[in-house]
Amino acid sequence: MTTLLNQLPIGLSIGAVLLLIALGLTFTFGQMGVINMAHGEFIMAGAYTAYLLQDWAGSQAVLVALPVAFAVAGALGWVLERTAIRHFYGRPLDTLLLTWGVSLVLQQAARDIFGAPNVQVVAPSWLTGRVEVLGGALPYARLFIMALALACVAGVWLYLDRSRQGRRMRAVVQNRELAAVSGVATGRVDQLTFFIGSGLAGVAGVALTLIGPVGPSLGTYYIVDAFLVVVAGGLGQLRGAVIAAVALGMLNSFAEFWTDASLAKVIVFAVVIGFLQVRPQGLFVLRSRALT
Amino acid sequence: MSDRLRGYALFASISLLLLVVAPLALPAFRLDELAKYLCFAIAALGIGLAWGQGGMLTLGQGVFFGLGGYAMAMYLKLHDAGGDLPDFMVWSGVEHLPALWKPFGNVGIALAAVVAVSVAIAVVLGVLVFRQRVRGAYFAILTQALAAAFVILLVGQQGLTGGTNGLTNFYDVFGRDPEAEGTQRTLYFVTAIVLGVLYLGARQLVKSRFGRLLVAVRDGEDRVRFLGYNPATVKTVTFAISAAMAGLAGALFVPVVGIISPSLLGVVPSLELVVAVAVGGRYALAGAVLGAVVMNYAKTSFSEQWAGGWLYLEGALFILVMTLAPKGAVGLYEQARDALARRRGVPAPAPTAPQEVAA
Amino acid sequence: MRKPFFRPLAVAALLPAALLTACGGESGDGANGGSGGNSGNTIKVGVLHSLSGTMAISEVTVKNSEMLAIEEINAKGGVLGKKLEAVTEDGASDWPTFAQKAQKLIKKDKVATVFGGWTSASRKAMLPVFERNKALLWYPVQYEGLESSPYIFYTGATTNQQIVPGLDYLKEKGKKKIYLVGSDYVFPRTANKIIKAYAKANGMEVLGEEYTPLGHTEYSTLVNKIGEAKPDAVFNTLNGDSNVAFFKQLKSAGFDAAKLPVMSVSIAEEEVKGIGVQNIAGQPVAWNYYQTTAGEQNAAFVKAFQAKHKGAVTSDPMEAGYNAVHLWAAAVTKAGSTDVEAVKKAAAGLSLDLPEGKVTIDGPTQHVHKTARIGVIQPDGLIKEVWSSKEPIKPDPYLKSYPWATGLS
Amino acid sequence: MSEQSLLEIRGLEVVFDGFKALGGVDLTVAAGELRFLIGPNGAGKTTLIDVITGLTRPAAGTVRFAGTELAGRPEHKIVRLGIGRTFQTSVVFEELTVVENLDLAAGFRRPLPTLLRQRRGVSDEVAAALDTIGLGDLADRPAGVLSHGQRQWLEIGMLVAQRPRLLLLDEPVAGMSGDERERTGELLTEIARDHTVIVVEHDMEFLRRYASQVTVLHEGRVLVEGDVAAVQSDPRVQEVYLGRTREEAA
Repeated sequence: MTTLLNQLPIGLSIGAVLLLIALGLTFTFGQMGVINMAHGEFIMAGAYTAYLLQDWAGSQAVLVALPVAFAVAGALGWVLERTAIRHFYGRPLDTLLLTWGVSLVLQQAARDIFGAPNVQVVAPSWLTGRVEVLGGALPYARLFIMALALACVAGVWLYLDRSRQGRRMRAVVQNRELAAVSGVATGRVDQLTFFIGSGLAGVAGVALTLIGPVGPSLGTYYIVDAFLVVVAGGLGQLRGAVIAAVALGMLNSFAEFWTDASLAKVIVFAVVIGFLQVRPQGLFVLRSRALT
Repeated sequence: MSDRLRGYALFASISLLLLVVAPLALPAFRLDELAKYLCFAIAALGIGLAWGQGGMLTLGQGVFFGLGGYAMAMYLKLHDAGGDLPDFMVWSGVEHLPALWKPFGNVGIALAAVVAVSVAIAVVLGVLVFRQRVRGAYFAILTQALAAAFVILLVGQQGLTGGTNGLTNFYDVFGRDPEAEGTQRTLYFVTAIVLGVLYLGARQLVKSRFGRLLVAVRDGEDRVRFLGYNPATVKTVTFAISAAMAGLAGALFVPVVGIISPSLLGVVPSLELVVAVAVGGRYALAGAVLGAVVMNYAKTSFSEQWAGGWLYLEGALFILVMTLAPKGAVGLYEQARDALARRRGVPAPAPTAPQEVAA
Repeated sequence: MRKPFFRPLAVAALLPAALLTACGGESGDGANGGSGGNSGNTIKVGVLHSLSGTMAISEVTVKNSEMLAIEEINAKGGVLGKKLEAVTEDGASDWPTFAQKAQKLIKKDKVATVFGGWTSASRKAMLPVFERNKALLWYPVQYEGLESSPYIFYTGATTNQQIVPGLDYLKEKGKKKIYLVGSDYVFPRTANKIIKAYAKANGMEVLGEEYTPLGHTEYSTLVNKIGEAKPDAVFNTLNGDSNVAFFKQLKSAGFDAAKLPVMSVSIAEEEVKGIGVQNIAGQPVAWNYYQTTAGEQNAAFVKAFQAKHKGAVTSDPMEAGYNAVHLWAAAVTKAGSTDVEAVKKAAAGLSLDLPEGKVTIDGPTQHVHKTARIGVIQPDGLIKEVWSSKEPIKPDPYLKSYPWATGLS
Repeated sequence: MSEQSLLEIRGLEVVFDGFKALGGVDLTVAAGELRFLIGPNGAGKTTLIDVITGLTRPAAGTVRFAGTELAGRPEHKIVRLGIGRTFQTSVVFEELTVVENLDLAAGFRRPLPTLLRQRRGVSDEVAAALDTIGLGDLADRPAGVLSHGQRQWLEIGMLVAQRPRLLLLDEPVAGMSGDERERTGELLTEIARDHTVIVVEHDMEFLRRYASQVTVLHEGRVLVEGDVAAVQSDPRVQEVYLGRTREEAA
């Protein structure tokens, strides 16, 4: 029974990982309708940033890397937006395929730059302990990821809700033409949106170095899960993403506890399909009268 | 009408090329490779129908390819085993033939299952998602997740499916040795003919009223409802047809290549099929066929020269096609043709610019 | 107005057909010449590994060591007075591709033999190709046994040379309760069947058996399950990147080598770097060779390899690939021909001094006699031998000489 | 209930996120009638049409068409019962030719095998519709090349080709030039001869010329109902419109 209880914090921590990897995606998807398949490779870029910073920052690289990775991945995203994606607005399926091409190139580039084998990122010593929760061990690394996920959500929320830039961003989401007419530079808003969404992927990448492999294939391990969260959460809704991530994390944790890891993945997929039967547009939907 | 005559003449000459010239000119082993590409072309044809014509971006076509392939492979395995357990079950510790396998001992049932199972799954999925008006990006992501889940399921049920190894080592393909050159030649002909027949069928479908309706659904699904049609039905039927094509492709692939395994069915192979269709030209069925053959040929020959480079090339090619020529090679060809016609002073036919339905 | 459907199709079919025709002309092979790669002044040999895709990480290193062996042989004048010419092909981490490339090597390039493969799946895919064409494959990686193809030589360990010694070691250390963790594919499942039979016969208890999909990275639930079961040791057959996630998460949950030994059979020197030495130091692994293995042959091998690949480590599969090339060359020399049947005959009982020590080919099974070695991962990332079987163990892929294993195959 | 009433709406309520778009609408349309639906922005005109055609679910009330309850039926089944509509922004299939658009609209009554065959020639109802809307010259051109007015006519033609018993037109002359309005008005009169039609319209000039029976909606309720003259002289209507646009209330 104690073990079963211990699945609760584990479910939360899986949810935090899911949230972290899906947050940037839900941001760009929701704000711009862009499905970025290269999101996984931006995560990878964040992880490699932490790896490179070790030479300079030593064992505190993870902490130092958070803002740097945000900037690095954000810059990558910005370049992608400027060079390609901006020609694709209103064609979400085409961006999906385009960014998949980008992800292939980035993966191979990582292989050529850093080599095919995984590299290691040493966690700072203050992240190596654990606390006892409900009779089980919850590593500090996991707590750190949860805190980071919370901080990112809070940051995004504050930004969208409280800053002027954020309000502009929401205006563009709700009515691009009207916003443009009202003097919002939509092009600049798009750049900024993509920068932030990709930057969040970089932050996720740094966090993932604490629990997973750091290698050229890193992105591919997370991308499908991230998409499931976005789909279940609803089109780019922050609330939806948070709830969906935690719910899927819990589901994953308990399903795996009672069955096994393979079956748990299949169960999660089945539940998402079933859920879309009830709520075809995910948890939260923006209402619209437009006839597509 | 001359266009039409010329069309038939071209189809006939291509048939000649594939059925007479290629078998004479190519060594057996290259012919076998071409047969493999043609299998992918059959699956790509289905994608061309579902995506190009119907607007359903299916990123899980590998699932149906796999269902067809496994149905065929299960029959071949049981046939080889001749009443005993297939070899992989022995080393997976399975003692009795699982109930799921039993019907596949019968060649008729197995061949029917190649199409029927794919169609059944596509119909169930189609009814579930299309009725709920799940579409666009949501549909794409769902089918992708389906491919991921399917592979995990296949790999996890090793005693039933052979796990990551898949099913391989067939000794007898309908009374012939699969490695013999004669068999490979026959298989090539069968594949080429199936592709030709399916192409003609798909083309007929596209030209029919149903095909027009499909394009209408792609460009304005909600509007179609107000014409008295249920778009969910139209989409489900089309999705099922494309699934059946993928199933057939998988079933042919098994004797041609001699193996079916989960590595052929996952997220990446499914996406690669879509890439091929996009590069060839998604709005024309011939573009799908062209793309599948050329991309797979390029992949093979490239990996013989510069292994890591293929990913760069595939990625870069794809980025270029999506940005500069979203209609693919066929689109470029049409552009060139129209430009040429303009220079000659002949008025070009009205431009047809399909627009994607926003999700 | 009718849209000309057929014209694009013409392009569709003409282009590849033309390309293929061009290729056909270049190879110029009609009937099977049967020269066995032995033509002109060189002997062609195939090297078929994944150079791209997920398996490239591991397989490229094996390819490199095989190329080193080929160079060494050429430097000494080649075989039968002819230089070896390697034809390298990419299996692309995709099993059907392995089958097709094998076919290409045999039929188009007419190689004398092929060195290649890593995963069991790639071997299973290639097996029918080699058997039907009566060609030779040298497979250099430890595997799950239960196979003995007349056209494959297995230079890696079979189960009784790696898994069983690993269990012997755990038993010797008094680890009675074990937990099994593996990736969800053939090798771990077969290995665990053997482990369970062994445990039953040796008074050990298997507390749990868990599989995770290949590429799985979320191990907190599994670690929780292990924590609950409280085993004395874990037997780990995870593959590839999953090992990194598993050891990181195991360590951060407080399980280190002192608290919970994890015996791994798929982690060699190459993998330790990616996992992070601090996460895995002190853990035992079971192999037949380490970079630190004593002996002149090995010192020379490591030196030669590192001269070509700076900072690289050598590992068991690499050494087995290196061995494969030398064993084949010795068999050809002995047979005086590259003819497959002659080479097979000459190879039976052939013995050679190689980096891991004396290696003898067992004629009936076409596996090799190998010394089992248990090593412990050191803080510098290398592996130190702490236990060995002293003598080379006779390969027994079907475990026929182990009473407890009856009924396994 | 009168014998010839085709559409009967009783106590219809629609709520969007707490906002009451329709608050208890009653409406009866007799067979053969040409009814105009007017009202200021946000009065609920389009919402009412959306409910009839199944696009929006009502919170309460009934919508009966020839004795059949419509609420809860999917859109395409309502169309099959004989109700057709157009949209404010015309949606025709740009990839398809004019004839193909019309043929598609006429098609849902055809048996399945016909659907799988290629179209040969032009069927009677399509020819008739093409004739009605006067786009015969453009029959084989893709609909994408049509002008705004032509698209609206094509939509009306598609509606006619459906052979519905009730037509719902949502602002058919919005954005049209004077000539185009004229042409649309004639089209409307012609169609109204043998169909029951409900028109949502803003344009008062158009209303005066072509309307007979008018229903005025205001803030989700029926304000006034009657013939054109009576409605125009009603002080409540003048108040509603005066508060907004001078010229429209003139």
